[in-house]
Amino acid sequence: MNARIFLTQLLGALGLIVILGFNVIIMDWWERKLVGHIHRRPGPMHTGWHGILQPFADMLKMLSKEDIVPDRADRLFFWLGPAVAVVPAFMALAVLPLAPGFALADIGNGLFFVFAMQTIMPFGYTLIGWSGHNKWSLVGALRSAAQLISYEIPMLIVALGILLAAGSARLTDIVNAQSTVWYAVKQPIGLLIFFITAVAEMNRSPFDMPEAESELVAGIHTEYAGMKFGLVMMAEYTAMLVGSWMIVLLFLGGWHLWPLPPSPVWLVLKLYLVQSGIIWLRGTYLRLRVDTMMEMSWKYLIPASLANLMLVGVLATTFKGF
Amino acid sequence: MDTYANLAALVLAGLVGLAFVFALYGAVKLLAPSRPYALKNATYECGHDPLGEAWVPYRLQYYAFAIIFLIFDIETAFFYPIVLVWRQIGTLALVETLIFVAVLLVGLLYAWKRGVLKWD
Amino acid sequence: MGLIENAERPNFILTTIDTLLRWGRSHSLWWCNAGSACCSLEFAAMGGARYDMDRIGSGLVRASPRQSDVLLIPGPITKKMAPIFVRVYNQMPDPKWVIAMGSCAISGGAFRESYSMTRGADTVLPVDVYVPGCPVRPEALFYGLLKLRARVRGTSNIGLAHREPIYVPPDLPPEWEAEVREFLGEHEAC
Amino acid sequence: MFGQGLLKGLSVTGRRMLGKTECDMYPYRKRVLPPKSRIFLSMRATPDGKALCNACLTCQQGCPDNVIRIEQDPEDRKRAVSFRVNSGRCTFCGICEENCPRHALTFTQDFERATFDKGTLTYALIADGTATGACVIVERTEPEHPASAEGGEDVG
Repeated sequence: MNARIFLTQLLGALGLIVILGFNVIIMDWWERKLVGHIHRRPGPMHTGWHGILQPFADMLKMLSKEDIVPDRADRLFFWLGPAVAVVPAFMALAVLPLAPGFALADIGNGLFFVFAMQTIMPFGYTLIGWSGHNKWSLVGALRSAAQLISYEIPMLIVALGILLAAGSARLTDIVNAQSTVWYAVKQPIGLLIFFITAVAEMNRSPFDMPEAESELVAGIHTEYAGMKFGLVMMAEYTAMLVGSWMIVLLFLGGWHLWPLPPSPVWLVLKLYLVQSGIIWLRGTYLRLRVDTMMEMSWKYLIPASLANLMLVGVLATTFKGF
Repeated sequence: MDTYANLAALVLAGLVGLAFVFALYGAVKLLAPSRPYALKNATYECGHDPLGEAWVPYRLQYYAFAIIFLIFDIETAFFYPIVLVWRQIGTLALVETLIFVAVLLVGLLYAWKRGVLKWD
Repeated sequence: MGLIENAERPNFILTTIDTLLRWGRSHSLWWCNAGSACCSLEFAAMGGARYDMDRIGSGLVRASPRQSDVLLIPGPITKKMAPIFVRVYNQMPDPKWVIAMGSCAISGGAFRESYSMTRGADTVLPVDVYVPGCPVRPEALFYGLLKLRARVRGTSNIGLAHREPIYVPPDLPPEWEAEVREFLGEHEAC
Repeated sequence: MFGQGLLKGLSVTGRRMLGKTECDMYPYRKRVLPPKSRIFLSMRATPDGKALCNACLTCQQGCPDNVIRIEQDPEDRKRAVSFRVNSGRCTFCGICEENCPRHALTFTQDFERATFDKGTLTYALIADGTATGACVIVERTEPEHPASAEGGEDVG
C-alpha cells in the first residue's frame, strides 16, 4: 500500500460521489418528467430548459430549510439514520464495475458484497423510523424491515442461479459470461423474480410500504425535515441505481450488446432504461396492501425462486454449454 | 496485496460517503435558519397533542418472520459454496441440493400451515 | 446557526448566497394541504394535466408538514380546528408561508355569521397571500402562487433574525374562544 | 391469462407517456373562460362615463354575504356616492347581477386578484359619485329579461 494507490482510490471514491450526485439529480428530474408525461402533463418546465435546473432548486431549498429535531426523538440515531441508509448504498457502488475490471474495488465476492450492503439498508430505514418517536414512522419502520427481509430471500436465491451458471461471484466474470447470450434469455423466470424483488428492495412503488402516504402520514420520514429528508430521498435513488445496476449486470449483459463491441455506453444506456422502467411501473400501478405484499413474497416468490434454482441446476448438469 | 488494496478501497469509500453526509449536515448548519421552540419540536401527530409513548411493544409476528428469514438466509449461505463449484461436482450436487431444498420446503410448508405466513 | 439570518450586515458573499437560496426556495415551494373544504378540489385540479403546478416545481404535496414550505388553507377554519391549524403551522420548518384560498379562508365567506367559525384564516395564522374566489379557479390560485414566488424571490433574508422572528408562536390559551373574539374585533373592518 | 391486466395497464400508461401533453401553460397562454363564468363584479356605464347604478340598494339587500356597501347621495337618493364590493367575502352567486333592475352590474372574467393585503380585496365600483376604473364602458343594451327590469324592488 503506497501513497499512489491511496490517492487513486481517494479520487475514485470522490468520483463515486460525483456519480451518486449526478444520478440523484438526473433521476429526480427524469422521474418528475416521466410521471408527468404519464399523467399527460409536462412536468417541470420553467426552471431552466425543460426544468433541468429543478433538482438544483430543490437541493438549495432543502439546504436552507430549517432542520427540526423533535424534543422526544433519539438525537444520535435521528442524525445517524440517513447516514446508515446512504453510506451502504454508496459502498455497494464501489464494487459495481462500469467496464471489465473498472471498479473502485473489483473484488472476488462482489455479488455478495452488494447483497450484504443492501441488507444494511433496512437497519437505516428502521433507525430513521424508530428514532423520530412518532407512531406513524414506527409503523413505517417495522413494515419496511419486514418487507426488506422478506424480499431479500427470493433475490438471493435467484442470484444463486446466476452464480451457478457463471461459476464465479466476481461481477466482471458474470458479465463476461454473457458476451453472446444474456442470462435474461437463459433464465427468464429468474429475471422476472429478480426485477420484482429489486423494486421491492428499493422501496419503490408499488411496494413503497414504508412511506404509504394514504395510511401513514409520510411513513418513516414523518419527522424528517429539510436536508435529512433529502438524504433519505438520496438513499432511495442510490438504492434504485444499485438495484438496476445489479439487474443490468446479472441479467442484461452489462456492457455487452451482442452484435456490437462491448462498451460502458451500453451499460449506462441499459441502466437508465431499467430505471425508467421502474418509474413507469410507479406511474402505472397502485400500491399493494401490506398483507398481500408479504404473502406474495413468502407464498409465491420463494417457492418460485427455489424452483428456478433447481431448474437451472438441472439444465446446467444436463447441458454443458448452458 | 490486491485483497488489502480492495479492502482499503471499500473502507475509503465508506469514509468518503460518511464525510459527504456530514458535509451536507454542516452546510445545513451554516445555511438554514434555526428557531426551535417547544411547539415546533413537539411530535407531529396531525396537529393534535401527542398522546402517550411511541416506543411501544409491537407484534410478535415480526419476530416469526425474522426467524424464518434467518433460516432462509443461512440456507443461501450454505448454497453459496456448492453453487460455485456446481459444474465440477455435477449430478451429486444436484441431488444434494434437492434434498436440502426439500427439507427447507417442508419447513416452509409447516410454517404456512400453522398460519405464520398469513399477515392479519 | 444560520449564516444568512443572523448576519449583522450584508456583504458580497452573503448577498450572493442569499440570492441563490432565494432562487432555490422560490422554484421549489412544496405544499402542505390542510384540506379543510371544497377549494381543495380546485387545488387538486391545479395539480392535474390542464394547469400542472409541477411545471414551476411546486408539484409535490407532502403529507407531513415537516417537509413542506407552503401551508394551503383551502376553506373555512372552525373554532374547534383552529388550534390544530396553528399547531400544524408551527410544526413546519422555517421558512414557511401561508396561502388563504377562497372566501371562507379570507373572511369566513358564507359561514361568516356562524357561531362555530373563525372569520378568516388570518385570525389565527399569518397569511401571506389571499386568493379570492368561491371556489377559486385553478388559474387564480396559480396566480397567487406566482405572486408568492415573486415575494419569496424578492425578499432578502439577510439579518432577518435581528429584525424580527418570522413568526411568533401564539400561546394557545385555554380560553381560546375569547382570544378569537378579540381578534375578530380588530378585523371586523374588512 | 395471468398478468394480462398488468400488461394492459402498462400499455395504457406507455401510450400516454409518448403522447401529447394537455397543458394550458397558464402564465404564458390564458385559457378563454366560459362566457357565463362569474368572477369579479364590475359596473356598466353609459358612453359618457356615468355609472348606470341608480342606488336602489336591491343588490345590497339581496346579497347573502353582505358583500356590497352602497352609500346614497343624501340629496339625490337616485345617485350612489360610493359602491364598495368586498370580494374577500363574495361567494360569486350572481344574485346581485340577477336582481339589478338596470343591468348595471356584470361579472368580468378577470381572475388575477390574489393579493398580499386583505384590505385591497375591497374595491370601489363608484367612489365620490363617479365610476372608477373597475367599470367596463359599454353601450347601453336592451335588457335581456324585460320582466325583471320592471319590478326591480324585492326579488331576492
